[in-house]
Amino acid sequence: AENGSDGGSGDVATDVGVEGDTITLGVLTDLTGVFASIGKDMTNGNSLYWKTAKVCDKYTVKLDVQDTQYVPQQGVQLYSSMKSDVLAMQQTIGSPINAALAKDFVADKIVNFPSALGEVLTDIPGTAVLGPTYDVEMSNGLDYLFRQKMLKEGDTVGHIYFEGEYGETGLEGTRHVAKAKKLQVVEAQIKPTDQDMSAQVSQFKARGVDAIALTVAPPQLASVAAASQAQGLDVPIVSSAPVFAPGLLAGPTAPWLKSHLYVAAQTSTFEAHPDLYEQYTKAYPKEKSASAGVIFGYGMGEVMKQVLDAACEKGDLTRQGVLDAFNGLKKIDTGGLLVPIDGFTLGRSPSLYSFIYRPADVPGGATIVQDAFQGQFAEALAGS
Amino acid sequence: MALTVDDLHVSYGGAVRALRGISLAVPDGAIAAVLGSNGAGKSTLLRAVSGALRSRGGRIDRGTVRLDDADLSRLDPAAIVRRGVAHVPEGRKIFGRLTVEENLRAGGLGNPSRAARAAARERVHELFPILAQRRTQRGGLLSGGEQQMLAIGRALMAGPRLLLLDEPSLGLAPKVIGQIGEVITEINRQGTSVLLIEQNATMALRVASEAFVLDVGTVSLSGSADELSRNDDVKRLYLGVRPESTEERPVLSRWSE
Amino acid sequence: MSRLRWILPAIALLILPFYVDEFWLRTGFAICGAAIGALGLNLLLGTTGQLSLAHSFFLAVGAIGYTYFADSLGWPPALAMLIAVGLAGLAGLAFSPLAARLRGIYLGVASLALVFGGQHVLNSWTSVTGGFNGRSVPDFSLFGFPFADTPRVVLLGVPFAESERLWYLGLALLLGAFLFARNLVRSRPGTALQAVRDSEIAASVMGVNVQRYKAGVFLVSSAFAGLSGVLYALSIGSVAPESFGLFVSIQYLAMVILGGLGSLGGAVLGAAFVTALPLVLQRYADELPLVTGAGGDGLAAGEAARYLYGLAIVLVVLFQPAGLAGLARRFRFRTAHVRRGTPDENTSVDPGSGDRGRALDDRDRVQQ
Amino acid sequence: MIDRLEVDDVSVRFGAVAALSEVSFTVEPGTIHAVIGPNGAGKSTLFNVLSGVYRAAAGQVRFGEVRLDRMRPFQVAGAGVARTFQNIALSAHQTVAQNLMLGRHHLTRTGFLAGGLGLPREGRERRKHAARVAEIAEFLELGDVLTTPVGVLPYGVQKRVEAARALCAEPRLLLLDEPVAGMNADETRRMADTVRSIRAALDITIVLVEHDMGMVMALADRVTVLDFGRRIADGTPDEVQSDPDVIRAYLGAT
Amino acid sequence: MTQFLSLLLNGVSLGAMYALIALGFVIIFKSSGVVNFAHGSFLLLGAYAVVRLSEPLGFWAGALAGVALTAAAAWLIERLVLARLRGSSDISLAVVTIGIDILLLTDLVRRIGSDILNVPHPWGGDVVRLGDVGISTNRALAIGMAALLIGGFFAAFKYSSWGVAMRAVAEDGDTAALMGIRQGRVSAIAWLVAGLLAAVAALFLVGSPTPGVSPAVYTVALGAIPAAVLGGLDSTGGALAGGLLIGVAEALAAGYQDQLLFLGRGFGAVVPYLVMIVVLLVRPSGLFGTREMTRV
Ligand SMILES: Nc1ncnc2c1ncn2[C@@H]1O[C@H](COP(=O)(O)OP(=O)(O)OP(=O)(O)O)[C@@H](O)[C@H]1O
Ligand SMILES: Nc1ncnc2c1ncn2[C@@H]1O[C@H](COP(=O)(O)OP(=O)(O)OP(=O)(O)O)[C@@H](O)[C@H]1O
Ligand SMILES: [Mg+2]
Ligand SMILES: [Mg+2]
Repeated sequence: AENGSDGGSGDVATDVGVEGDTITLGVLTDLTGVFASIGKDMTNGNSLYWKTAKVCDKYTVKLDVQDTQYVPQQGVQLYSSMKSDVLAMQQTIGSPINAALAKDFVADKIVNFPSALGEVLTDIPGTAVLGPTYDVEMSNGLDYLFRQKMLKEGDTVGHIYFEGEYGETGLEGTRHVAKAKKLQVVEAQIKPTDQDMSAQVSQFKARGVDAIALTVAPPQLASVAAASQAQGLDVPIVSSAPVFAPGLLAGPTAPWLKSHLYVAAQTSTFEAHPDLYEQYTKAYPKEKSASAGVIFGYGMGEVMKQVLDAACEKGDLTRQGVLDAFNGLKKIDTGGLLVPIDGFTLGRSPSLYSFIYRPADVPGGATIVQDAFQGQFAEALAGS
Repeated sequence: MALTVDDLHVSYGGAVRALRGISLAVPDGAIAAVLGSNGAGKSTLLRAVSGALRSRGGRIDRGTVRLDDADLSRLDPAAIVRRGVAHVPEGRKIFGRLTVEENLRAGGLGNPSRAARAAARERVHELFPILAQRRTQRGGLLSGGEQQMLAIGRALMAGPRLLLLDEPSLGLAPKVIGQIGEVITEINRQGTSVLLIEQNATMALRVASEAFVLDVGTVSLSGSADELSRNDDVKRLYLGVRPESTEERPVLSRWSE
Repeated sequence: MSRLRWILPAIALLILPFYVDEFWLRTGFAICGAAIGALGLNLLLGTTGQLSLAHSFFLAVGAIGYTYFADSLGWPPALAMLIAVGLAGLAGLAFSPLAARLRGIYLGVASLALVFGGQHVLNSWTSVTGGFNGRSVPDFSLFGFPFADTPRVVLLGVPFAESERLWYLGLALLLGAFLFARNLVRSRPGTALQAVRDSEIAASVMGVNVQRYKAGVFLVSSAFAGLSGVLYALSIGSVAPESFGLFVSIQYLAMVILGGLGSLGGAVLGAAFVTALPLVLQRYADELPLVTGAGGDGLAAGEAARYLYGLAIVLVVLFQPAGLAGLARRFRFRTAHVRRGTPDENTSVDPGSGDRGRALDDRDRVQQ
Repeated sequence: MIDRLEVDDVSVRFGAVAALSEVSFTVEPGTIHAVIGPNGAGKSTLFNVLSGVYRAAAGQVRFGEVRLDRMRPFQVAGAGVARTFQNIALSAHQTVAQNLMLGRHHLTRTGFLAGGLGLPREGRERRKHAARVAEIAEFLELGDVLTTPVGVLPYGVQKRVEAARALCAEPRLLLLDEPVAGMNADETRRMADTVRSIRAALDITIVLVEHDMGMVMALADRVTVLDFGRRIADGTPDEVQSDPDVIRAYLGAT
Repeated sequence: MTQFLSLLLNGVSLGAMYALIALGFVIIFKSSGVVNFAHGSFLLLGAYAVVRLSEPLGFWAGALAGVALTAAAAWLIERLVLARLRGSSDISLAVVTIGIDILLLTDLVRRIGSDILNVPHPWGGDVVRLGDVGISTNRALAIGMAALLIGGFFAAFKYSSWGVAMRAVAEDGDTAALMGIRQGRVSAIAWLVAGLLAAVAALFLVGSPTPGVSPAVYTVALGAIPAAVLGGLDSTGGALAGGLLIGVAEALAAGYQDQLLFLGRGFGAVVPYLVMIVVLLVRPSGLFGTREMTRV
């Protein structure tokens, strides 16, 4: 079904995924599986962005959204059925699915935005991690604690992390900082389905940790807070972005979180972008708590637009053209939605920056305490 | 209690016609024996009375089963038990994982009177002392005959007014068969009507007052037990009084590779 | 006439690549793979009465084994496939002593340990499995002919790319597996296995070495699972331990039950149903009533598939214990009678009839 | 040449229950030997020991040169011993023919590989044995029901299928546990004829557990009587029948 | 030492909830021979119902109504599905519960969506201190509740005929019916009770220190399966012992994770299954289960 004919008008070359004034982008997300909550928010963010934005002031973008349920087989199947219709992938959720599709993406010259900041993803040509990888992010979070004198050389840090790419990349960040600052690290690996962190917190308490680092998900954060409170472990908690969800502020651990949690993130907050918040709540009145996933999804749209605009300006909206434009992109600014992104080099973290925010009773549930900054360990961790 | 079965037709799975118009009556206080060859429909008859038919894929197509004035054909087994009918099913069907004691307790669950249950247990232990000895043994580990005793004992625990017995002598030693005969007579004396299926026709016809012979789903002979024991066919088929066997039988050759 | 019944569908399957697009071919290949696994589970569960939820583990051994041998060790893919299948079989064999000790539902639950323990081991053993992210699977090739998009081959105007090639591979392997399973069930070992299912003591008294036959059937069943795993790996192009969780075992169980316990044709039908349902629903969500495409407010396709398939399991067990195979048989039985012009006077010989099955269940218990 | 069966001082216990205590007797080649005794006397337990299902705590069982008490059940079958079960143990969903084919398990060789691949020799073997199965079925008047699932057959017929399956193993020693339970007098007589003609035609040894004394008296060459796991008598049918111990424990005053 | 005590206490409280769930499992198995794979969904249903009903009714009435609703749902499932499958094989029965589980779980996950729903426990995040060791009030209450319910059922089994009736029905419902035991009623009550136990467990399970209702609550039942099995599927005492054993083992494995690193990271998750396998190898019917014996 592939053909090289010119689908559009004017002197812009096109091949797959452009019909007249419409560009089709693929979204392989998780709407009903284990990562449904984040998948839904990001997809909403994507859709919200492309509702108004146009490429080259001309092309409207249509999203072909398919639900993989976070099952690789489904992802592969669904990609095979959409690949002859899409120009690029606006979103692909999950390291396993990205890994499974990497070969096809390369062969099909696809520009792809994964939903996560895993380190391995930076090794796939055309695939763009939009922010610092999780290790860099965690090191920035710890750096912040040092700056605020909540942590000092020789201290002990307890790190709870998910098995898998996300958690383990985050742990690498902590280990790196530990080496540089002679920290002791108490590591605890868990599964996403583990909900009760009492045992891990007991262990931390016994080892006298001075701070807790988390690369897990919101339920585990809530449990860590509850258990810390129960066992009287009064130390700061630093986490990467996916750990926090504004819904937590409705729960019994809200006070503890507000006084103990620091989130290092690649996205800004709704508080800093009130118009986006308004736009979102108007478009999706039924979604109760808007997470940072929405901002990230919106930011992904913005970066994609910059890629497509660049390609369009060169008069080449073919897949190859888009890929070239993508590779040429440097110093990406998303108007403060996302941290500054340097560009995409294979094997290197695309950004060294993080925001630090804390839970608060504001729209979106978070307030920025430190604007995007580059921590002292970031460069060393970023890779080649 | 009088049991009346009238023009009863029963089929299994809508296909196998097991009973084809059976009529018989067990008067109040009587012991009725039913004889018949394998597959004649004897067990089916008892199932139709106790309501156990449905769970085995059988159905009453036509006819009625009445206990005094009540129509049983529409009741479920538990309801029928509560009307005083106890059924010792074919093949013992004791609860193999329950102990002997628990099997007996299960039998008494439909019996509301505590005193009656205690008395019944007393009698069962008296009748079958082995059951008292094996009280805590798992039912499934009993010998075949012991299991049969347990099955009968379990039914007695319910203190029934109509007792349906499906081949109670199956696998029992001759001496015990004699005792079973006595037990049946005695139970009957205390006011329980009995419908008895037996292959051991000698015993059955001794204790019964009336008797029926089933043949492929119909009643082929009926009358008082004495009458039937004098009938030639009955003698030949069920009492083992045999003429010399004359029929040609196939012969088996020896197997060689 | 009965031969005709086979030839027409066979031809249809063979010329499929000339008429349908890649999505369907890939789905077809996935079905072939799943069906092989379902056949294996059916031998274990349907024929021998051993409830195992460890099927996904054996799948993992096949899939990851193939990837490791063909990729890390660089063996020829066909050899890697063979050895991976053998390895899965051996894994099953190693599990069988435990299986011989446990009965019924205890075995089922104990086999869960293999799933969770296996996942733990595979996740930790990153040098072989690639850990949580898994690793990508090398393309298959047979005698130097690659099952990939390159080199390009065009046949009768249709590009003969990876999906087309894999389709034939899947079809051939499924046919082989099916015939093997069918022969096995019909021959002496099959009789022995069925006897083991019905009464181990009776079987052993009749001369069956129960331990050995259990070990044998575990070996065969897991080897089937292993092959299924290899095909799974090929169809996705990447394997990760995460893909072989408990839910996969449950899906295989569902295939076997939906298809009809003990029926090999049924296992294939069940596999087709369970594998294709979510994919097709997702793909055609927009055209289906009630189901909305991704992101809509209604029932998401993934959810619809799960509802349907939960419902199908319940309904089949309730109303059609003989499964899809029973339905097919009933249909064939009826049409056969119509064609021959005989009224079906003895429906009683229809072995697929649910009532008869139920009546037998009772009898079974009488004899225990 | 058929072998002598020697049961020597065999004991079996289940917890507190002594199911068999020091039981000894000998079965002469080619005879029909009955084992009788009250319920729970240990008759089926004895069969279970003979067929390897239970392990004797003490004592020996010799069948010719081989020690049956040291074998597992499937090895006992290989040694030429077949039995029936008191409580029918057939595969209810399988046809009669399939059940009988199981009897031939130890006479056939096809393994997983040969069976799965459908090698020609598998087919040859199957056809040859199917013919013999049909012959045996005919002999036990099961010819009409060969393709019927066993589960729907009446009890008495199932008992015959049990016997046929044991015969299909071409045993040199046949153990029958209550073969006529649940049969009426006429059916019992026919079964007795059958047993007699098996012995005549095949020249094998038969051990029989039965409560139907008519059948025992008419068939058995010799009778062993058990009570509470002990041998209380052993002799010809007439001797045993008039033994006061046997009358007291088993026959009752008739 | 403090750490050990703290882990132990934590393990016991977790084990108490496992025991409640396992007990439901066992009761269903005893009464209908069904291994109920839908038990995880009952748990989730209980949690969800309590949260939703607490919104309009307040906590106490909401909790009561939620537990009642779950029990009723379990009862209904027995009536609608399992009652029609009397006499089917164990495997069909287990599989049908898998089907039910998929249905219930899909529906609940859809309803719960991406939010974490909080149960408005009056005791919220309160903490009970025993010397150096702290435990959330919620967990302390759970231990008490489990002791109460399990003790109650123990007595019920021992002193009433209910236990006998249940086991008779499970083994052979048709014959039990001939004893006047209404098999429908016995197993329906068993399901009702199991639903109730699951909901009570869920009520505490979603409180501090666990974060509220999310689909992951479901997986706790996966830990209760080995608990029920290693105790012995048909033993109420076994459910208690199995639950506690698994709870404590899990807490210790998680708490001493860094000393157990040679077993691989995240080893805690497989501990319940490992314990189960070891027990089953020694005792194939669990610690207190009736040994499966056959004779011919
Ligand atoms: N569950 C069933 N399903 C189908 N057919 C059945 C079923 N039960 C019995 N039958 C058939 O019904 C007929 C009558 O069977 P029934 O068991 O009543 O005979 P019976 O007189 O009790 O025989 P027996 O002396 O062997 O116990 C037989 O032909 C039998 O095959
Ligand atoms: N596996 C076992 N576990 C415990 N006790 C057993 C077991 N097998 C048999 N018994 C006991 O051993 C004794 C002998 O049983 P057996 O079955 O040999 O008796 P039998 O002589 O065949 O009796 P019947 O004529 O009633 O069949 C019985 O009391 C029985 O309860
Ligand atoms: Mg009968
Ligand atoms: Mg016996």
